[in-house]
Amino acid sequence: MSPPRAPAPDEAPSGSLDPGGSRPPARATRLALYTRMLEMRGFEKRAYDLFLSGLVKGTSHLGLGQEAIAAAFGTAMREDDYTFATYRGHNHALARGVPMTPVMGELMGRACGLMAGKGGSMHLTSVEHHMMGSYAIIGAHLTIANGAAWSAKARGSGQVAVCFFGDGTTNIGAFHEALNFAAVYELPVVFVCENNLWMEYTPIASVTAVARPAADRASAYGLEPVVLDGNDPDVMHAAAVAALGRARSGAGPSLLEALTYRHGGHSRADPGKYRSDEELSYWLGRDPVPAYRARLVAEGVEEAEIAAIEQQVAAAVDEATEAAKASGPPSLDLVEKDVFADGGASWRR
Amino acid sequence: MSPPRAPAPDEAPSGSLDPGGSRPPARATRLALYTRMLEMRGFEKRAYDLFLSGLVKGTSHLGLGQEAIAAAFGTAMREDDYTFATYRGHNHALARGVPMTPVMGELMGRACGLMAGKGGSMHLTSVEHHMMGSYAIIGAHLTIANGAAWSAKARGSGQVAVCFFGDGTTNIGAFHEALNFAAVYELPVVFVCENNLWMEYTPIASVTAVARPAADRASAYGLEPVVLDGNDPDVMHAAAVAALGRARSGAGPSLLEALTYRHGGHSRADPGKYRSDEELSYWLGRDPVPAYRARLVAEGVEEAEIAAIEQQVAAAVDEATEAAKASGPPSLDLVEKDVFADGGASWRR
Amino acid sequence: MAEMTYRDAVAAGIAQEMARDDSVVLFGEDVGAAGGVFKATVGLLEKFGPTRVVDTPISEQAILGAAMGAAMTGMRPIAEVMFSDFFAVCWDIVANEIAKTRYMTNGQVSLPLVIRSGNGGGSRFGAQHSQSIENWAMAVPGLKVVAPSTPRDVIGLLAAAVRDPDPVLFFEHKSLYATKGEVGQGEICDELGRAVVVREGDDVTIVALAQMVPRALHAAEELARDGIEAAVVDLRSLVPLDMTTVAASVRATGHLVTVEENPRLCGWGAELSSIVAEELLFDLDGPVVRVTTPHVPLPAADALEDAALPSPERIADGARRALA
Amino acid sequence: MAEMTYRDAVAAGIAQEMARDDSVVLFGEDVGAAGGVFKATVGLLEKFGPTRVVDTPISEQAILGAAMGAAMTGMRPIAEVMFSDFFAVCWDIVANEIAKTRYMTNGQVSLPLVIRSGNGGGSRFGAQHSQSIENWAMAVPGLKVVAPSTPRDVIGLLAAAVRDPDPVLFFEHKSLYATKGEVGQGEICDELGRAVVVREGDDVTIVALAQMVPRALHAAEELARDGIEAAVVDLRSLVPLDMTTVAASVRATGHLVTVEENPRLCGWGAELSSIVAEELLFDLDGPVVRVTTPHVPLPAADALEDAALPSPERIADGARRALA
Ligand SMILES: Cc1ncc(C[n+]2csc(CCOP(=O)(O)OP(=O)(O)O)c2C)c(N)n1
Ligand SMILES: Cc1ncc(C[n+]2csc(CCOP(=O)(O)OP(=O)(O)O)c2C)c(N)n1
Ligand SMILES: [Mg+2]
Ligand SMILES: [Mg+2]
Repeated sequence: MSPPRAPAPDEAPSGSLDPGGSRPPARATRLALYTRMLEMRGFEKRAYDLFLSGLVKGTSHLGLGQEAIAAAFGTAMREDDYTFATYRGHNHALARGVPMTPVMGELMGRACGLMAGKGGSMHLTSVEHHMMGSYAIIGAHLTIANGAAWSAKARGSGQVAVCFFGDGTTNIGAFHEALNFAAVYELPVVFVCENNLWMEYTPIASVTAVARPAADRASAYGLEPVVLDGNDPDVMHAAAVAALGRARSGAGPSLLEALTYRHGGHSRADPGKYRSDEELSYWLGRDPVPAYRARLVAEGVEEAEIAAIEQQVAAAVDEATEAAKASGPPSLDLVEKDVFADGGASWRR
Repeated sequence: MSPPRAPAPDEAPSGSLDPGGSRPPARATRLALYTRMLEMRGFEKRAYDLFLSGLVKGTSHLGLGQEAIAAAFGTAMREDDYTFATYRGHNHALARGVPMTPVMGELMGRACGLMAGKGGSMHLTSVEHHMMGSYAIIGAHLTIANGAAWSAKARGSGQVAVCFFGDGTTNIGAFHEALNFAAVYELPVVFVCENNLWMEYTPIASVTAVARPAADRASAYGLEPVVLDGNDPDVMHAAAVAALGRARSGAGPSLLEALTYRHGGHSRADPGKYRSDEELSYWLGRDPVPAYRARLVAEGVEEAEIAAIEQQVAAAVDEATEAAKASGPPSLDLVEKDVFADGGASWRR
Repeated sequence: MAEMTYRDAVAAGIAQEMARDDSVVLFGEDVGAAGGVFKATVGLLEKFGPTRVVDTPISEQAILGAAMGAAMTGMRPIAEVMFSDFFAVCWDIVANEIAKTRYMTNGQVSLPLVIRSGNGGGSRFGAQHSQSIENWAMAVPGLKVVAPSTPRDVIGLLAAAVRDPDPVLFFEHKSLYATKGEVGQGEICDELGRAVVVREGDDVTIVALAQMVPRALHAAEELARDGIEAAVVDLRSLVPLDMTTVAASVRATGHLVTVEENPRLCGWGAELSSIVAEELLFDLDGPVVRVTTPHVPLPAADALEDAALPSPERIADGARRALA
Repeated sequence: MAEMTYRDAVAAGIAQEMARDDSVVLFGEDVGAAGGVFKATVGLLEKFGPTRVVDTPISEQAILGAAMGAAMTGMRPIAEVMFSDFFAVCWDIVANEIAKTRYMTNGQVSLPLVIRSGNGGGSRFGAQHSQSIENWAMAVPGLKVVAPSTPRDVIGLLAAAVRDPDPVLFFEHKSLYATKGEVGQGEICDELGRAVVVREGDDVTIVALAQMVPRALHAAEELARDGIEAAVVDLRSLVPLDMTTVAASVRATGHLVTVEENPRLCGWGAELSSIVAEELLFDLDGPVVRVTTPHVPLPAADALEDAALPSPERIADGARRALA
């Protein structure tokens, strides 16, 4: 019955820990990180516009502001590593190389959609890209990621499963079961908590017994507590490399808590007015995209090179938008397709 | 995929912590503790015999060897404090003063049963004694105990809810949700993990990421880790007094891990052969009932006084057995009674 | 009489009961400061304060367990499960604990509690945020199951649910939140288990629930244009089930159509149909037709979702088949 | 041919499939070293080793989530949920994830997995360890639902379930574990969705499942003494549902009785009855009678439990009512 308490912005960086050391990633990696972030940013801004203009139906949960985390993992993962994400998973799908058009098409419920409109914005899956799904009910996908890791271990494939989730997810039962399970069987899985300080409209601090919802639980599973600056692509990349390496070497799971912030509301047209101006402006000042651009420039990348990337990404977003708009509605016979492996929905003979 | 590892017996006392200080309880309390333990022991041995002779049907889960914990709480709790227990809950019911006859009758499925046979051995409930139920599916009752504590707090009644559960229960989702919830709302609830080293037939150590399944999770909820010698009634009584006082004073929940051992199998006629002779004999040597008797004698209680208690308890067990045997089967119309508050089972008009 | 949305009726109904009875408390995710994700609990925190209107962590088992423990010790909690799909994460508390406890304790324990939840499709939210799970609840002995179709019924049935000594699952239909209807002045409280004949008709009986009620009424209008007069029954609650009203109508018309939003298998329409096939077989003049969502998860895209849910056209077709 | 218990048939069926296909793994609570709490997996750990037969923590969500994740990445897991009542603690994984994933991903993801569970009453275990929840499963699109009644069928249907590309819930009846039956030599593998007419009869069709099959056969003997010849159909699977076999029998007899162990509302018998009332109404010569456990949680005491579950006598009475 304690009142909700929004964490003061300056709590965010404290306690941070950089397990990857401070050596910056190579230049190509950095450009890849920046490109990925730009793609996400451009894509999601467009998705928001399309939502406002009624072309994206239903709901959509944007990761604007949180791009560094998905970009870092997308860049650090092996091509056949598995991704498991949440309803806030556009970034994570794009980070694995899922093309923009089918993702945009899925948001718009078009025939060209990644799942032909059957899944929707909250359920992006592209097995081809080892994007094993985004999941809309809190908690389940942590246990499912374990299964992929189990299978990778049993098959000796060297694959790692990476599972992204929010701060609010740390209070649901499945979180606990999944973390213990992963630790007991030493599964090659990396759990990444994107702590954006808020659940839907309630601050995580008001409903959590500890200050760091993920890291302060790590020791309950024999794991190291790790808190990271989730808005720093270099920090996140180093952490990703370290955790993936640990998993691949057989040393078992990791639990990373990446501090970040969503610029917009929880979903759809939520203006996010429950956050203080002070908090919002603090975090807008830590926007990973312009900050990383500035870092690249400061460290010698040519403006022209950056501008070229920016143009290319903007063109890709436009192209995906037009392609998705041009696509028709899915064929109605899909309603009764693919419930079962025989391609249909028949439950009787 | 690590192999099961039974904890070495001498791991048990290590790390113990006595939050209640070392002052022994008063003489009357000690006699009460001994009496309670004897009642439980006598009752459950009889229940086992009745099971073997076919009079107890279905299943039953004995707490032989674990009596000190329930006895300590039963003695330390206020009359209106709430108890929540598991299927292994005969001891906890008796500890609250639920008479033996209805409990025995319930095990035997007789009309005189505590719930007239509708619940069975795993669901002992006596609201009159604030025994709010024993629960047979792992995890749920921790969340339910929170609700009673919530209500006590809202009503300002000063009551505390005490919730007993096993080591295996610490790996289920509801455990995590309940502990966080209790801590966030500072509920007057005491969670007591009876760590008897085994789940059904699998050692807890083989499927748990930490050595102390409850205590090593405490910090995940901002709570103090507490490990206790669950076979020492004095230690347990002091811990109970401390935790109940803490809850009653508004300081919130506690999580206690009491190390103990079940002498018999998990349930029914399970001979418990999966345990090593060495482990079993170590723990039989730490049987709380004869040990506490010896302590009482050593500290000056007369043999005669003890013998009188023993006779009295033995007589009570005999009496309950005969009374339950004499009771007939429940009336068959109970099958369609009390699904709803109108006393019936009707779902239509 | 005043016009009110279904959404506002939820808050009004809760407020009515919280004002009447101090033991009524509300808790759930985002129900307080935010006024609920569907804005159905706006103003309650301000009115009743943070000890009676409580924002919780994302811990549905803990929420419903707390509701149960509070109900068994003297309170009358209203707990929210945000989307009814999430009942799956706390089904143990609902189906194994809350539903069975009065029975298992031989009547010792009462659980006067309400679990409210946003139910049903039509919002393009996809398969995990659109389900109609009233049949899950109906299948479990010990639960009462209510699903209003109008703002007035939201208040009347919610009040009845709160005052009921048994656990009630209260399904608010997400696609009805924005709909409006007349609501009378003063306290409103209904009785659970009374169906309402919302349209009279002699030719065929159409039984519906929640969002399917307005669709059934549309279908009835379409049928009327062909000279078929359909009676439309709004069940309002599945447990208790008002078979008296349904049976009277079926006896009069000789034809029954049930309209379910849930996927086909083991829905409440099957239950109704089986009762009729057992008790009223010789009153029937034609097959009992069930109109349901096909037995599929709900797709997200608007075109697909619209094709999956029973439409007025499909309901009318069902009635024609029943009469054929 | 050899005699084998239903219990041993489970282990034999799993062993047959694990020997055939390396991607088949088994995990669950106490399934390994202890051979299962019902002793239905004895010997498998010894035969296939601890990487393929794995004892887990008490974490049903983690167990089934792991099964799902493993199935989507190339394995064929068999997971155990010890008592079917415990499906309630992991229902989200089953109903929201496993069941819906192929559909939501537009067919991208296959989930070839089996979840075995001890189901049903008769053991005096009380309301939380005795449920028959096959209707919970049947109500969720995307799941196949199997429940064998004989040792031979345990092997044949388990093999079919393991080889099936879709998720299968495999309900073993606790009260049948100790029963014996003839089992042929060599590999056994059935097809899912084939009901079997286990007794021929022209007067009335009795459809049953699992433990209710032997009880229905007893009832049929009792009826035969009165000159009533009942056909008894063992459904064997609810999804796929073999309506072809049921309908053929109903057309021949004109009378249908369904025998369900689950509590009454929304059971599979209602589904069957509603199909008949919609498609075969004019083949019926009498009411469709459903014999079920009343809509109550199961009581623990032997006398009460026996009174609650459908007995041969109640089944025979049901048949008489259908014929009256
Ligand atoms: C079991 C369950 N409960 C509630 C919800 C509704 N819900 C969707 S997102 C959300 C907040 C999640 O917060 P967090 O985990 O921090 O992720 P974020 O949205 O901030 O990325 C909630 C409560 C849900 N999807 N599943
Ligand atoms: C959700 C759930 N899973 C599995 C079981 C079966 N089961 C009953 S008791 C038990 C072992 C519990 O171990 P622990 O918590 O240590 O308690 P103990 O029996 O040792 O007192 C198991 C697995 C159950 N009752 N509920
Ligand atoms: Mg968040
Ligand atoms: Mg134990």
